[in-house]
Amino acid sequence: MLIKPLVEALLFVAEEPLSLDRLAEITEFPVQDVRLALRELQQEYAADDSGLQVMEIAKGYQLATKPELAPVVEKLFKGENRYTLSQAALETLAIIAYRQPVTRVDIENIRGVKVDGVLETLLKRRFIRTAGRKDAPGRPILYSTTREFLKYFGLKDVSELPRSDMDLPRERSLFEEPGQTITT
Amino acid sequence: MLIKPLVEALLFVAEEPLSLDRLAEITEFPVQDVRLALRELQQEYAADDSGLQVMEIAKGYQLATKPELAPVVEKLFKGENRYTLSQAALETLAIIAYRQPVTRVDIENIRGVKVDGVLETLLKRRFIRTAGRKDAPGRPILYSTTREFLKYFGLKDVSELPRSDMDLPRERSLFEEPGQTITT
Amino acid sequence: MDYLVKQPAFEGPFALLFHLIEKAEVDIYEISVAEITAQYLEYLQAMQELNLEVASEFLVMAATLLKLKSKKLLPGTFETVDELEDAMITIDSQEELVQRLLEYRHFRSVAEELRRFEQAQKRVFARSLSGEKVVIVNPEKEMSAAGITLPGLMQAFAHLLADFERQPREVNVDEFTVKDKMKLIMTSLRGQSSGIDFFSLFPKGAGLSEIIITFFSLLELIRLRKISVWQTGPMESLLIMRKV
Repeated sequence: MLIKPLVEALLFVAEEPLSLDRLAEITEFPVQDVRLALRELQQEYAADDSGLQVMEIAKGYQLATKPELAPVVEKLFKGENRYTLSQAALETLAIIAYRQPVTRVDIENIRGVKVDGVLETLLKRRFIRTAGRKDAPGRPILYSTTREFLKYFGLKDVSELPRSDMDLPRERSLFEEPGQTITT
Repeated sequence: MLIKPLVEALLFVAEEPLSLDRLAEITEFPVQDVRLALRELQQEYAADDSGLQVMEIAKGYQLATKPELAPVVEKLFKGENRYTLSQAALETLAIIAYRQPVTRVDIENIRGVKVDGVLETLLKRRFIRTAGRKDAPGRPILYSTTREFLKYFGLKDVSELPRSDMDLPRERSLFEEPGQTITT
Repeated sequence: MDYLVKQPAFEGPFALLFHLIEKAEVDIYEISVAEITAQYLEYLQAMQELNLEVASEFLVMAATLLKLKSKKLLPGTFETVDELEDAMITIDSQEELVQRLLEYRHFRSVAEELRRFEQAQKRVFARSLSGEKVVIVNPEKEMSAAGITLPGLMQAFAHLLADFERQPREVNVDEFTVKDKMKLIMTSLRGQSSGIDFFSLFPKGAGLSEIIITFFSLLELIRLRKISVWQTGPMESLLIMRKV
């Protein structure tokens, strides 16, 4: 078997970048030959009439599409709306993610600013949802993050996440005003 | 933007085989141009010094590695269970592919054995799907093959399966109970 | 300990019949019901002697064959109510048996063809996007992060928080913003071509808010493809790298 087609096929199917050593190991070709094949592939794909490129990334090589084609290629994935969240929204989300369920007042105590508007946006964007009411004076609404939130950050499988480990015991909150108790 | 690199990039990123129409829609190029680009790509990749190929599969086009490289490419997937289907599954699929839409009883009549378990597995694996109910006593569920079925076997279309004289027209079936009408 | 071999040698009665006919080298059209019945029963008996589980379908077929055989011997006397009527195999004549066998043979050959397709397709690999691969390279906004294993990242984060639990607490005024942290991370990555360790981004004694903000800054930087996160193995440490 020729080395270049092998390297091409391997870069194509690999789930992650492949290092020179790994490529040499799998193909059973000397590292120099692999390096040469990679260089050839890199040059070939660099041509304008190719839509792909050989990327060097994290000490490995990987096939990927050319950046200038992104506007069209992305259309394949249309519907996956990806816009950037505002700074305020991010910080609010961070607090909700690790403190959920959490009240608006709790969030405002941490961020030091009003968050009504941000919460509304996040609710509309379905990054957060209401999660009942807190057993405290005024019975304030509690907020939690959603699946949509996980998707946005590419956190694919909720169940895989070490949720419980990350949740700090709520009574040890550092962000509450002294004397304010949290009973959820 | 040029059409060929675009098509190449799209085939590369797509999770499913892409049809001519879909490619034309996304690239906003006429179908003829897309077809030409596909043919060029097919020829280029067919060269011995390329490790990939443009496959025509499940009514669409897809990039894949060349079969002769399998012994090496497989090494990347070592340990992964590349299962093969059982004889029972294959026979059942063969019947569904030819006779679709078809009921469980029809399949059991041909195979002479119960197929509940096999059907369940095939449904789970998405090789078959339910396709309504037959207009007959008990209104039994009808089954058809899916795109996933075509993809698994590398078929463009069900019609690619070997035709044979033995494929009796459904209305001439000798094996139905008398009085049972088949209206599909 | 005795056990039943669950897997019969034949998928079903037709498969067995088919095998017997092939072995006898007779044309399906010219089978002798008497002969094939005898062989069939012989085989079933052998199966039972070997303690193999004989599925009911095989027995139904045996009964059907016996019925056909008797019909031949005593024509016209077997048109009575048939106790096998509800069974899967209802075959009333040799002609029908032949048709059933032909039909079965056809699908058997299609199944063989499918097996060939399956084997051919097994030698061909398409990309599966299950992993976190670089799909589209777009400096502006990216589809997915490269190389990162998010569960791994989350795990690392969980460790951080666990460590934090063990450390003496210190109330920290919330002076970090995601924006600042993002800038800070990018600065510390400058010139570090081989990346920096995930944990080094979280200074000892950092407050909870700083940890959380830092983590979120990382997530956002990954999402914006300013950085990538690498893990060489499931239990290895995470490397943060600036993207070029």
